[in-house]
This record gives sequence, structure tokens and C-alpha cells, in this order.
Amino acid sequence: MKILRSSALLIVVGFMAWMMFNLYVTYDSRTELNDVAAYYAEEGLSEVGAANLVTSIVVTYRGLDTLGEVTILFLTAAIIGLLLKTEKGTRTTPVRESSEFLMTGARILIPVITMIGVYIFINGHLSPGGGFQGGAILASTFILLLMSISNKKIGHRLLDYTEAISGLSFILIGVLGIILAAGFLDNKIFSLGTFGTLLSAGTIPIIYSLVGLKVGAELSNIILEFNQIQGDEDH
Amino acid sequence: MEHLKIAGAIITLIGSLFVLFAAIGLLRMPDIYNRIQAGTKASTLGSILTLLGIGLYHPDWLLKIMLLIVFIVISNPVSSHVLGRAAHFAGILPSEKTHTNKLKEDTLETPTTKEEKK
Amino acid sequence: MKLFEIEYISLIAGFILLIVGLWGIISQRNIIKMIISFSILDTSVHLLLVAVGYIRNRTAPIIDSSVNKLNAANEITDPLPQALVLTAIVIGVGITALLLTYALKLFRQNSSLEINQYKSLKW
Amino acid sequence: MIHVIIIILLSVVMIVMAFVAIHHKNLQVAVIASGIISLFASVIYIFLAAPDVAITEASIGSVITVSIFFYVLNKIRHEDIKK
Repeated sequence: MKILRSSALLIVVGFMAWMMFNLYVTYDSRTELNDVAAYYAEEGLSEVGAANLVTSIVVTYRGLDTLGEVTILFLTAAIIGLLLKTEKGTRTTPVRESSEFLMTGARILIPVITMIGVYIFINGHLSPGGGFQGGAILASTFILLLMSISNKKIGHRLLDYTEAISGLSFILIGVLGIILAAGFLDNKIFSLGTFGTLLSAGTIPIIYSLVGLKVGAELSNIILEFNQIQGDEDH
Repeated sequence: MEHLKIAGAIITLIGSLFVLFAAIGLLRMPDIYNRIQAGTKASTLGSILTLLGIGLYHPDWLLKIMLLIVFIVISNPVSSHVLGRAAHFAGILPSEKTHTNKLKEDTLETPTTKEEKK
Repeated sequence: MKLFEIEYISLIAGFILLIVGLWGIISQRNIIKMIISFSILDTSVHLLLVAVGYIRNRTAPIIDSSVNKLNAANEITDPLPQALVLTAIVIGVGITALLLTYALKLFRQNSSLEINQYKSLKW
Repeated sequence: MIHVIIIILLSVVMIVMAFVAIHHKNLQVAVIASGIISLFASVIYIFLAAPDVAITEASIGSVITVSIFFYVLNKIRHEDIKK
């Protein structure tokens, strides 16, 4: 039985390996952009006005994908919160207090790291970075915060409000695009501004900042759910 | 200008040597506490020297690199302290060559080890 | 020389990681091990997509002083796979968290992580 | 040329770490090995001219995923001791 199982596994994996080998042998390195990418590279500057082409694809050309992706992340956080729900006041095992050194260090480090995250998602249209990266950095700041005040319970309320308000404003800006510009999530509500400055590229900095806040709040919510079950009894 | 570049390259080389010493220390030391000490001290100095060398090589970036050095000086000791503390509370004892363990009495009073004794 | 170019090396690494991750998913019996193999598979697919989008001797798709604005289509790599991978990574962490939550719930019900212990859907 | 050598080294370490992650008995070592795979992949992304993806992979794949894994492992270990 065991020999049969492992030989079946070997056949499946060997078939995959053979497929991958053929893919590798027939692959030729590319020398030209395809039509879609060439269009983005040539027209993206005059149409969107962002220096970072990845940002202009994520926020404007494929903006609907980003909206769906943020929705998926919200659903994930909600399902995790539902599954890991614990009753209040069931914490029995006392959690070890965090050391004073860590608390003092965190008091200095948390504002600095938060500032780096905010810088990354505000400058997403000029330099590498953007909403997802900045949101992830904010979430890792939240891990440090949870480690430094391990003996207190933290409420969800601030995270929930941040998430709701930023998501709502994201959709509102998208709907404003229908009224004031060409279509949903179009960024030419304002003028495009001078290329390469902070306040350029229409609504892209605003939308990416909202995406960053929303992603950060959702990831922090997931981490908070996993953190809250640490001291609780199972039931 | 050339002298500044050569100085930056030499300082970067010294910094990477310190990182190499940190790696050798991680392999050679007997237990986790000595390894944390070797890794943190040598790699903090190594990364500071490497960044400083790059700052001398490109003088335009010197301000940003100063900020990075301040950040490393704050964050590296904190992380190694947290690692050592977690190892202590997880019940890992120092190696037999270590003679003084002033936290031995402290271990018995923490809630986690009490619970494990029951 | 086909082998010694960075996109080919990344492709080989991505393919091997993909096969190893697949092998881990179908051969391991511990649920946590299966989730770890899933995250390896995730990383390998991201690596493959980015390696396919790379074009030799070109810079990142950010138009700054090092790129000629009028000739941008001949100086940058493909930005499209990078934008796809960007969203795929963020969704990947959500999927991993969801899988871990289910694993924790299963562990609380049956107090075991072996996949052979769960026979309620077998016939 | 030096890029090619660096990328070959990183790829070899990634593949070895993948085998460690699958076949090691200790789950914590396996989780750390999968984190190392993500971290080295982010270095390769920089060589492949994708700095956006590199930042994302470094901050999400090797920090947030690993910490979520450790939260769950800690909880599983605690409930295992009680039973």
C-alpha cells in the first residue's frame, strides 16, 4: 500500500518535472515589450502622470483589480475574526510582562517605523513603494506594539474605523471619477500637475494612501486576532 | 575625490570583515547566549562601518546613511535583548562553561515555568 | 550561453522550488507542513512571474533621470507581471492566515495535526 | 558576472532551505526556513529590476507570514501541554 502510494506520488511529481523541463528548454529570453506593456510605457506618462509605472498600472489601469483585492483581504480578516472569536474575560493564564528595555525601545522605534511606512505610501507614484508595502510596514509596527504592551488587551475599534473610512473614501473617489472624469477610478479629477513632484498624477497619491491605510488596518486586524487567542482558554 | 572613494572602499571592507567575524562567532560559540552576544556586537559594528563606507563613497547620501546608522544603533540591541529574554524564559540553560547565572532564582518566579511544573 | 544569464537561473530556481513545494503538499501528512509547502509554492510562482517579465540590460519601470522619457519603451522591463505579483503576494498572506486558522480549529476539535486522523469526509 | 555568482548562491541556499522546510522534524525550524526562502527571493527580485516586488516580499513574506505561523505554533504547543 505504501509502495503504491509513493510510486503514484513519484509519477505525478515526475510528470510535473518533465513539463517544467520542457517549458525551460523552449523558453527564449524576451527582447521586446509586448503591445500592452509598450502602450503603458509610451502613453502612461501623458495619460496618468506617475513616474512609477507599476503604480499607474495598479491604481489606474487595473484599479478594479486593486479594489477586488482589498475586498478579498477584508473578507479574510472578517472570516478569521469569526472563526477565532473568544468570549471576553476568559483569559486565565497570565501573560509575561514585557521588559522595560523593550518598552522604551518601542517608544522610540514605533514613531520612526510608522513614519517610514507613511513615507513609502505617500511617495508611491515617484519611487519604489506604495500602498501594499506601506501597509505591510504599518502592520509590522503593530507587531512591535503588541510585543511591547503584552499584558493589556487592545480593542478593535480604531482599526475598524480606519478600515471602514479608508475603504469608503476609496470607492467615493472612484465614483467621483465617473462624474468629473472619464470613468470609474479615473485619476484626472484634478489636473495632473508637474511631473515628478509630490502633488502630481491626479488622485493617485490619495488613492494609494487610502489603500495603504486599509491594507495596514486589515493585516493588523489579522495579527490582533491571532494575538488575542494566546492567553485564552480553549472552549 | 579619489582619496575619499578609496577610504570608503577600505572602510566597507573592514565592515564586511566584522560581519564575517560575526558569522564565525555564530558557528563557534557553545550556547545561545554567547551566540547572541557574538552576532549582535560584531554585526552592529560591521553594518555601521559598511554604511559609513558607502556614505563616503557617495557623499550625497551621507545624511540618509546617518539616519540609518542611528536606526541600527537603536534597534539592534533591543532585538537581541528580546531574543535573549525569550530564550531565558523558554527554559534554555547556559552551557556548562558559564559559571555565573544571576537569573537562576528569577526563573522560578515567572508564571510560565510555574505552570509547567504543575 | 543560455545557462549563465540571471533570468534563466531564476527560472531554474523557481521551477525546482515549485516541484519541491508540490512534493511537500502531496507527500507530507502534518497539516502545518502542508501549509509551509503551500507558502513555498507561492514564493516560487512569484519568482517565475518576475523572471518571465525581465528583459536583459534594462532598468526598473520607474521613469526618472536615468531613463529617456521619449524612448521609455526600449529602456524599461515589463511592468505588468510586477503589478500582478504585487497583488498576489498580499493575497498569499491572507490565504496562509486563513489556512492556519482552519488548522487551529481542526486541532482544537481532534487534538491532532495528522491528516490521516480526519476521516469524516472519507467514504 | 558577479551578479550571476550571487544569484547562483542565493538560488542554491533557497533550494536547500526548501528541503529543510519540508523534511525537518521541528516545525519552528521549518517555518524559519520558509521565511529565509522569502527573504532571499526578495534579493533576487532586486537583481531582476523589480524593486516594488522586493519591498513587498521582504516585508510581508518574511515578517508577517512568519509571525502568524509562530502565533499558531505557540497556541498549538500550549494546548498540547495541557492535554
